[in-house]
Amino acid sequence: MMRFILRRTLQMIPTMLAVILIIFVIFSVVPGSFITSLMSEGRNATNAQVLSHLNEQFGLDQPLPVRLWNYLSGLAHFDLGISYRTREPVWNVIEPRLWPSIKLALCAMGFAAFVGIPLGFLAALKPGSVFDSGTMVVAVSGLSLPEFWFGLLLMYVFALNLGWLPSFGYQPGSIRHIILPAIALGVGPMALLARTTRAGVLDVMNADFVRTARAKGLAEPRLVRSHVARNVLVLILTTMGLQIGALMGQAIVIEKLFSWPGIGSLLVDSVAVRDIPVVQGAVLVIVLWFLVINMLVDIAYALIDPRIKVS
Amino acid sequence: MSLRFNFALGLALVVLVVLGAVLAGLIAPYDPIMDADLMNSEMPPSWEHWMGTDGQGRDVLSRVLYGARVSLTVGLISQLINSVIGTALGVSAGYFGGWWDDLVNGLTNVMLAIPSLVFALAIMAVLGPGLPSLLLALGLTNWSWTCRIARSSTLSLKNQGFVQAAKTAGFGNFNIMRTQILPNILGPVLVIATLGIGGAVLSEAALSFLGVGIRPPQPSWGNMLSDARELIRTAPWAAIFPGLAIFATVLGFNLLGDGLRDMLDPHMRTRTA
Amino acid sequence: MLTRLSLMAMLALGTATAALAQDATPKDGGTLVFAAPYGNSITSLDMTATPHTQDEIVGKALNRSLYKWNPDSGKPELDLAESVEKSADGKTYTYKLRDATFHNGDKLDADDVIWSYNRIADPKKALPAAEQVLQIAGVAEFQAGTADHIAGIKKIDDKTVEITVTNLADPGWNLMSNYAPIYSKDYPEDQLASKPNGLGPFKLANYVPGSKVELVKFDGYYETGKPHLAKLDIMLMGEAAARDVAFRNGEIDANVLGPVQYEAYTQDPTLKDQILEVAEVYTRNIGFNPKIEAFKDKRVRQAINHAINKDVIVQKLLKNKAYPAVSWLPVSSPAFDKDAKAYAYDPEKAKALLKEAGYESGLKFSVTATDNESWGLPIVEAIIPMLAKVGVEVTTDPVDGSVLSDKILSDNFDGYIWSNSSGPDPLKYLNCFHSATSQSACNYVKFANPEFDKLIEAAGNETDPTKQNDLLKQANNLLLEEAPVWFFNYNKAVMAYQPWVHGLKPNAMELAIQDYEDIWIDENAPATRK
Amino acid sequence: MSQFLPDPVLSVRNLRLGIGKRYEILHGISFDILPGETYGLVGESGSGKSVTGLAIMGLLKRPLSVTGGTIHFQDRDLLKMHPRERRQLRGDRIAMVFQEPMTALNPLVTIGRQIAEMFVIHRGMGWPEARRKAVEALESVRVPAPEERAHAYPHQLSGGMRQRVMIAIALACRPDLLIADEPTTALDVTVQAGVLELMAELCRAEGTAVLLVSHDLGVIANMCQRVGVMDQGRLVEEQDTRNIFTNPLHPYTRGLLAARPRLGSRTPGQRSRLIELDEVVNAKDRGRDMPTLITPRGPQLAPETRA
Repeated sequence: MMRFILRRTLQMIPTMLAVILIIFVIFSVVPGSFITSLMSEGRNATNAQVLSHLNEQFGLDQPLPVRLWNYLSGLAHFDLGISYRTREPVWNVIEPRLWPSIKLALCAMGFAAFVGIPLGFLAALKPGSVFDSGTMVVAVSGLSLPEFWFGLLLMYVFALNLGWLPSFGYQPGSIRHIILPAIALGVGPMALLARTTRAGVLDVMNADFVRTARAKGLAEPRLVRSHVARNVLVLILTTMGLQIGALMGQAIVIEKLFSWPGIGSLLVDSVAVRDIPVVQGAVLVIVLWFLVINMLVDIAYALIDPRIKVS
Repeated sequence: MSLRFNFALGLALVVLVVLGAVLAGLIAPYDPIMDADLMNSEMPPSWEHWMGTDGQGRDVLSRVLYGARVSLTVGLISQLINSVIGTALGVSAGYFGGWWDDLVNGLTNVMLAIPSLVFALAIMAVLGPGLPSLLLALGLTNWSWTCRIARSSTLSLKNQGFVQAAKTAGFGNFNIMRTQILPNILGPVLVIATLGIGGAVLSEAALSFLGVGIRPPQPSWGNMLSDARELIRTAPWAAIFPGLAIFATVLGFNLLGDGLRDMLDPHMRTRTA
Repeated sequence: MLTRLSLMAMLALGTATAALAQDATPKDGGTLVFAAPYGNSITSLDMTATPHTQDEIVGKALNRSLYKWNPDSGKPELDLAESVEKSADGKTYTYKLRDATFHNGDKLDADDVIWSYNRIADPKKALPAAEQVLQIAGVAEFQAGTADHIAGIKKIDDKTVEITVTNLADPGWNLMSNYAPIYSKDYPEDQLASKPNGLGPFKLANYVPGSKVELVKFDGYYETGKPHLAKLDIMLMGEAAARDVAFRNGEIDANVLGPVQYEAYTQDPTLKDQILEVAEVYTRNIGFNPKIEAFKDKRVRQAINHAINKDVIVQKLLKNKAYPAVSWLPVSSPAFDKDAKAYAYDPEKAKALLKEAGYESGLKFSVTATDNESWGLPIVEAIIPMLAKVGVEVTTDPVDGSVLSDKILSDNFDGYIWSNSSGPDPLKYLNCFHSATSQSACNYVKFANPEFDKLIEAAGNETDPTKQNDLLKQANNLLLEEAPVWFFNYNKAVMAYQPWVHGLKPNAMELAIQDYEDIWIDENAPATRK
Repeated sequence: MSQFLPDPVLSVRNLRLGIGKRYEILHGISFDILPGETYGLVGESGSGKSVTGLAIMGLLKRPLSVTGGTIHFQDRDLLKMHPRERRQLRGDRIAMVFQEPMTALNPLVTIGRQIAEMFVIHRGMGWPEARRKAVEALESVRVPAPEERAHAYPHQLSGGMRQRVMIAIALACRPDLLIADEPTTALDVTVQAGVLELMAELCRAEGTAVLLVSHDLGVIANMCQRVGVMDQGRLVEEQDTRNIFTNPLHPYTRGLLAARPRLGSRTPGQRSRLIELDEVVNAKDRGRDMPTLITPRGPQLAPETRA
């Protein structure tokens, strides 16, 4: 197991390097710079001397390959560089955003699993029925809503009209604050999970070993519990893993709408002011999260499915 | 027989949207850009304006119809690009194997790891808003699933009799890929592309919300919705109708894709759901 | 993103509404939840490292500067100094510092002032705030590297500091800036961005980057009896629609309004009495680049001004949260000519002018614009059909804020729509159109008119205020005639507040920046604020 | 002759299966299985032999269902039983071995537990005890090192071993009837004989009747006392095993026999019964063209055997 984790961790390195390179290249040709963003408000002219000093200080006057090399050699020492914007180490900028982001991703996934999986199960019990068809339309509808639209709708209904929940903001330790953004973010994965669960249950219910279990005389609840559920779990684990892994990056719109201090909104803000080191750092964190979650999913696979060996 | 209704519903929605887009020039009562009457902005639905007017005094119905063109273009073209890239890379990787396969595999993993919205946002930042950049941003960032499926299908097809036979018969590699392998993977690719169209339409809306979508004043559902988000209380129709259009279109393509998948290969369900 | 709002309030246009009653006695205690509307984050808690209004909203609570802006009088006044003496030549100022305490307990002395200004000007630190101290003698040398400190600041004794400036202008205009606060010289510099140590009425309790800044009353604040509030929460909320919900839901106490909400709130009987309005010193305009052949012709520029119905745009798109512009200087400017007539909406005349200039059969240009609702894409969208009617085809070039300034400063545009400072000092802002002013400074349209140059130069040398004002009026009217830009509007800043909030002021410089120490909440506030 | 014969364990009468009322798959078949007897059901794939087995088990999948006839097990009509009662019979009194040993076992559960489950649900044992019994059961199907193998997962076993596990599961509760649906078809030829012998031996020892469904006449010849030949949803011929090789009556049976190499005459049947289906003799062609010729015979058998 340790060897597996080590090997997978090493495998992440080329992926991360490729991500770094891609982001680096994209943002080396992007129009506008951190320097011009200082004047974007059309309000405070910034002294030309200051601008040239800034350029020097951030090494922006150096040629591209040198900048890439400097970045990579810093990274080798776990140094993500200095944020142009806040002038702090990039990690100090990213770190406070990490937990809110993870919390939102997990809660959204929790909602998705809590609603999506039972929905898929129920639909699969009577395949082809009106209930099945209806459940699937509802589930697919969840995939068909523009996020910010749905988020705004939730705000209006649950915060303003009903007054049940706060409409925005982040409160460490508060469950009430996370409900609306988590639902808005989780509705897509919810639909995917419902779909996968339904398909998985149908597939498993048709499997030969379930017929065997029936032939053994197992009552339906026991059958589902000890022979169907685990096998379905294997099937939906992939979907769940991919979704949790991707949620951190998908949360951009929701985070902006609900003023949620996650990595996604940091990323958008940093792109807007061309704070490239933070953009790099944030993308790396998002990618790393994806890769780590996928590794965890693979480990979970190995724990559930004896056919898969981690080494 | 299962879910036949859902497929029919999906097909109907898609046909409706396609008709709207194709016939926009004929049936739209107003010009979506030039017929702007600021004095009559934010008017509720009436006989003159079935879906009311927006903040600029333009006819919402006409803009929704013309917006269908943009949204469908975005959806179809970007998925076409994705499918071509994904299929070409996937098939060649599966067929040739070796270092090329490793490279494509690595690239696919990278593309999967970077969330497509983040990637699209970066590309839009470079190219600036507008239809061509949007097509590229969404077309270059979503091919990894197609590539994976194409690759694994090619791997399993490669060693089957008919491909081996074609090889012994002296067919060129390209010919074999084109005539023996490609037809066999078009089904799954089509399903992924269909489901992807809905995703692209939603991405357009999300990018518009983030301020990097279609270049105004060209109507797209995304920027209509984004522009109208503050009018929700005062002129809800300006936001509801483009929202419904997005919803119906994405729902339509998703149901259509689900149905296609069930028809083509029921076992794909668990692989691509 | 909302509009930057700022202004001088010398004229009565932007006055507090009646709800800001003066009679009630302030009550102490309670929490104010304030929304910072210009984004979902702030740049830094060190105000010298940022040029953004969003940060200033926090900085105003944390720090104090040598001067402060008085929103009532519309003038800078002393803040950290009790008194000042001006030398005979009008260039040397001697400040007697007041007794003030930093959040960490340090006492303010002359060395703190000297250290702070030297730090701001230090070229190695490259702080955007350097702009604010340029007037001080010796800063230029320090910046150029020929001196190792600012020669123009001297310590007389612990409580007395002497500052020499390079011109006759009142240094208060610059040194009141919230970006140029006084810090303690003994406080570790690397802590400033995360654990600020200021002289302001509130100290930092908790900062959640990307979400909020929680501040608590600083007991050692120099003004006795202030601040009234026990706690001040500043929420970072860039999305106007979300802010609207939060305000209506009572989750935030004050909300800067966009045009749509302005209209909605003024029509809502429960909200309309809690609105604060102020006129602004910003001119929104579309600048024409003379690089485009057609824009070299005055008639084309005038034609465009005639072809657009700006009144209806202001009324319908901006919901009257702005005043249609006449010329460059805003109505609140002393050099504004009340008899000047704005370009009338007259498509026929526009057509005739275009025909005269030889552009009757088509002229095409693009407008570089951000997505700002009051001076961005929606405005360009509205003028497209109007200009199409006179045969001018306009396309949009949507950009980020950082790209907008980049494109303008590098002369890479046909036209741009922007919002630019046009006050309070008319000479300073008209000077932007002097041919000697570079494009990267503020002559974005490379305006060059000998007659205008003469007027501005004459005004600069005129010591009689009335005569100077007269020259400036003439210059402003000449700009109107020459139409180097499409004059669009002067904005109005609007803030809504909950009925239990008192002490907000119609700050014309920037409505979102309030003197928090004066704000208090009454007993009707909900339990969450007590 | 009736007093020579014990009551049948299983008695199928005029069984009809279909999708709804319109598509019929079994057109009414009848046969009996006596206690301890091994009865073979032979036919091509699609002839309806497997669904017959599933119908007896009550494991038909929608949209397939029984549309007519009766299935009596030890004098009780299975089709009229309460589902719960029928479920309790399943695995306990009637067991089944399936064709696909690769997929018929749950890949995520140890084989020990899959066997032990039988004792837990039908004998009410606790897991520890059931597990011990499972090891015994593994031993009885001659799985080497049963203690260790009980902890193995299906994928760790060979096909033959897996089928032995299936047999252990099926015979765990010493059922009265075992339905074996092509139990060795998917196995390597070299292990087929071993698995079949094991099954025969265990059933003989316990007196378990077997319904052996197969397309392989060789297997049938080796195992069964009596054979029913199925074609297109009909039982076209029923014979003593010995006779069917020497004197096939139905042309389809002859076709089946001709289609495979003749094996030796090792036919271990003790009792012999000939039911002559005269219509079949006259038949010139296979089933579909003359359904009436065959079907009426089935039900007529009932009084004969019962009497």
